[in-house]
Amino acid sequence: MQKITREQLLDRAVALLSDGTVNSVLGWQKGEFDYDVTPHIFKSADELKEGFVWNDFCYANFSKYLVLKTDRIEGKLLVFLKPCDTYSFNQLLTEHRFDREKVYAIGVGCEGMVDVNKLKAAVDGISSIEATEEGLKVTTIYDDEPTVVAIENVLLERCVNCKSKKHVAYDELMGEEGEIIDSARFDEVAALEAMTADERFAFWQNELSKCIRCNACRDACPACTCENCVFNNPNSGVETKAPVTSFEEQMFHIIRAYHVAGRCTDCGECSRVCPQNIPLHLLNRKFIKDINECYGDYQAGEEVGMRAPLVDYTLEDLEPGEVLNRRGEDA
Amino acid sequence: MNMREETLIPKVGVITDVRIDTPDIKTFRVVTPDGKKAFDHRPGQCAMLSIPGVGEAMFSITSSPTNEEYMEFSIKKCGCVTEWLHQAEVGQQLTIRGPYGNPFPVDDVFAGNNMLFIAGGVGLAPLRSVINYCRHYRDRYGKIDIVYGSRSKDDLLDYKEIIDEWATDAGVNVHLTIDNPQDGWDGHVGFVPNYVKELGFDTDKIAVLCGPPIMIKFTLEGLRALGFEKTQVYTTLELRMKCGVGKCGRCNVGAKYVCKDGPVFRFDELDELPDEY
Amino acid sequence: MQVKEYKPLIVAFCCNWCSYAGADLAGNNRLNYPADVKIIRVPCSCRVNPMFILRAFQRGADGVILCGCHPGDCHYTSGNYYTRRRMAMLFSMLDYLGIERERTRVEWVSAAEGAKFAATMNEFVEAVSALGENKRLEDLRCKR
Amino acid sequence: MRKCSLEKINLVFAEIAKAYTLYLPTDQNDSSAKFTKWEEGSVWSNALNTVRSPKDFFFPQAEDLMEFKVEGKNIDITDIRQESEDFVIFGVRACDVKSFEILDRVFLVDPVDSFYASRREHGIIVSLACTKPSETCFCTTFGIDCTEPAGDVSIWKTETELYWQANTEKGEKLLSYVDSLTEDANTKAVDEQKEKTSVVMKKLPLANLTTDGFGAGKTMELFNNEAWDELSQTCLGCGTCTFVCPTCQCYDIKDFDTGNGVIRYRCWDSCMYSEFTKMAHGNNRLTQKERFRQRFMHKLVYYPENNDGLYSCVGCGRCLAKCPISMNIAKVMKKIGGEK
Repeated sequence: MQKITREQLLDRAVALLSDGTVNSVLGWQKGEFDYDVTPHIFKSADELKEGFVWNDFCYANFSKYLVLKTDRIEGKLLVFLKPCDTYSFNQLLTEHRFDREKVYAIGVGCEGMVDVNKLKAAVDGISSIEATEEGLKVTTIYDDEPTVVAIENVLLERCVNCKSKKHVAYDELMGEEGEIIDSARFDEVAALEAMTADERFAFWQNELSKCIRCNACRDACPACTCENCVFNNPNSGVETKAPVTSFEEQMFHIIRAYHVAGRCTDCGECSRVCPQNIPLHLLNRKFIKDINECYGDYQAGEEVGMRAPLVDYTLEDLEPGEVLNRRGEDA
Repeated sequence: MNMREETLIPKVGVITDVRIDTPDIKTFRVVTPDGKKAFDHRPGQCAMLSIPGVGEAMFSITSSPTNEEYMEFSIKKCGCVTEWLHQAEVGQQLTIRGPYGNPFPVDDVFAGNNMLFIAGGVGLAPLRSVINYCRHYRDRYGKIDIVYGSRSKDDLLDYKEIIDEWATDAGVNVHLTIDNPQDGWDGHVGFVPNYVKELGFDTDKIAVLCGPPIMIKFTLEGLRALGFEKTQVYTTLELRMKCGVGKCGRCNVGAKYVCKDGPVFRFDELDELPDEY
Repeated sequence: MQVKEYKPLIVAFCCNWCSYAGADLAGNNRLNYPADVKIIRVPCSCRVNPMFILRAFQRGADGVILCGCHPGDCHYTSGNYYTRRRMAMLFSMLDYLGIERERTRVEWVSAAEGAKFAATMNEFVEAVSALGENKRLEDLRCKR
Repeated sequence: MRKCSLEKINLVFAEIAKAYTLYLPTDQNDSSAKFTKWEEGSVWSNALNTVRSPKDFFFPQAEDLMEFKVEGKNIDITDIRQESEDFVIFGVRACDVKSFEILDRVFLVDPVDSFYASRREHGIIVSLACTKPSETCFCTTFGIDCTEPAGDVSIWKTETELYWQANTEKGEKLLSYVDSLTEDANTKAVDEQKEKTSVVMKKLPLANLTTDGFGAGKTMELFNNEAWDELSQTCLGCGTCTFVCPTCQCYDIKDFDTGNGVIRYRCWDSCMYSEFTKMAHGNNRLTQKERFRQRFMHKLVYYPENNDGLYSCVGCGRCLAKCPISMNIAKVMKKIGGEK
């Protein structure tokens, strides 16, 4: 359950709209059900009052929309940012991908967002969801007794392993500021690293073979902002639309993760949006973990203007062979 | 070997002649390896040409169906496939499939009428097929007017054929124009839409338009100003196509597929389609 | 196990200023290294984009080696420093996906090190031969 | 109607698998279901439906069409088509069965797509009636009765029994293989189940969703609707909705140069992609709004106009569940169709 209430955010948004500070509001819009929240640009107070929501399902990272939308919008855009979104926000600013002057950012405290897939696996046929102190009270279309689901059991993976409750960018903060968390987010990567090469190969073959190349991971990623992606560009020689062979599956996912290596803030959108539930964050986190271990701790988006590790170097960097074998011959 | 027919599987064709028309347009003559025409077609229909490994693209067939020996394609260099074709030499094989789309209604609606053909740039390519068809069956049609414009004299497609054959035919009037004055050009200078208005045609005819979208737009306005009804004006559209048979979904505009229901449309039919072409 | 003698196909990306000259020197000095090493000359080792490495494997390479100037000697001052980080990360990722780490390597070979070039190639070919054919990063369509 | 005890189900599968390649939904490690080939030990999933639709069986995501050998200026074309072998898809829901009819009207009209036709002729569909629809289901909107699925054989699953009914000759033949494992049955249990399910169907959140305001002849009116701007404004332009959709059928044809020949293959494409209509001289759908609009206009207006009013959506709810931003056809229909 979120500590900040919808009404608090709504009042603030309406106030900023009416005093002319902002022209429009990028917020979350109510859906057909209690969980299918859609990012939406609200233009008026009435529209906000009718459709704006803030609940445990406001998982979408808005930072990417700033790239797509701020060019076309007149005046300032109010955007709500959860702690993890602020890292993407800074990273995009570092890369000069949007005009800071056109954005009014409100940092919103976040208690973790719910993974709808996990919730649906726990309860079939959801008709309504109510956030209570005990957890989510879920009623069903089959008229069963309402089920109370503890939020910690259905949180998104990225929230289970939340790296920071601190906002690194905002014009205004609503709620209390949190702390950077010493999370266990690299444990899964370490577990994979500890496997044999054969086991790792089998694991990734199984996961990557599920890919349907819908490009959701790429299109939702706040770090993937190329105007023309190499996978869409017929002149690149690698334009592909379907994972025709296992090689193409591997190539797409290696290059996707590699292209954001050092820029990925670990916001977890790729894994959230994957319709096939491929744990794509494990690819991105591998790069982050390697970078931390080999070139010193680095959190993309922590500050504006940082130099990304892969466009930097020191004279004493490890040799590729040393990086590979730093845990022994075949860990 | 499978016994079912499959339209996506093409035939092999051979380029037997390459004519350089303008700095960026070449006309290719294509037959099957045994020297025959790959298939019969009607004026205005298209064919899919491809170079394996490069890609496949839809081109209008420039030659008239009355030519029983070969097919011709006038192709402007503007993308992957066309660039490759422009480097091709005589004897190069390619693949060909078709014919696709609906032809111009040359035997019913056009028959017995005066005809006005208006083309800009490479837009003459699809019209050449109809013009030569009408010239072949000269007695079936009334007076024929051809307005053709291009950027410069060098960019006029089929210039030799126009001057030597079309212009010398009885009852065929050719009006050429280029965008800007040029040494050695004593003809009309100006854009096609304005030239059409200047020429001021009677409305007792059917007009067929093809060219860049902006030219089509203003020429249509010009024709309307001269009193033409939309039902009297035909054009041929072009969109990205992959299958050519209305299945791949790419050229879908409104309930129509340009490859299957077009490419020839009458302007009043276009009014019923969303403006997405 | 192997009935037919297995000869691996190795792609070596060599920087124009050092390693390619090193390969030349190896040739001039009649130093032996297997003909299965196909050299692709690049202006600088940092010209090599991760896609090049993957594409080499797709097209049938069993091992890919990248040779550049020694750190500090780059013709363009710092290109090979970037290469070092990029390839370290890429190869680590390939390893993470279960692709044998012996199939990829970066070596610094100067124009004067003909002997090192030949020795490196011999050693690399041997290491890749021991692994056998590349099965984990292959594109079946490209196999005859 | 025939029936068999659910305890015998694995024997039934084994018997069918002797005669055909059998595919059925099985649970995956991420609690989703997927159609997999049956082998000894496979467990039939209880999930309502698979994430990927069964259109893959007839119209796979990627398939090779032909091969070329290019030598000098010469080209040699190889027809690599092979006739499909008989196969059974077991446990297809009523909505997905309907989707095959929608695909048929694209691929089986002249000129027939021989790749699709071959698979369609050799595929046997065993459909399964729904008992526990999800909140994202809206098949009734398109006139589909999930308790009365079509297909070559229809089956109903109760607590203890499986009821079978052959609808076609192909279905009769399939049933004959499991004759010894099944026995004659009356329709009482099935009728009761239908009744119970129908009650749930009426209570679904989208039960009132209607196609009013859509269909043939609405092109210009709906195309120019102002709401498209708002609906599409946060669309990311990914292809998730099109790729999980059982009725989306747009494809691309591409060449792959293997180094010793060229393979021409086709693969799914999505009208949501920016390069879908991109040509050398430009693009006729420049913004996401136009691409977004195309997808829904095609399903709700253009397709019905060409196909006797049949909509190109079956209400399976996959796009509702999978869209990264939760924008979907139900929201579009409510907004554009005017029903609040």
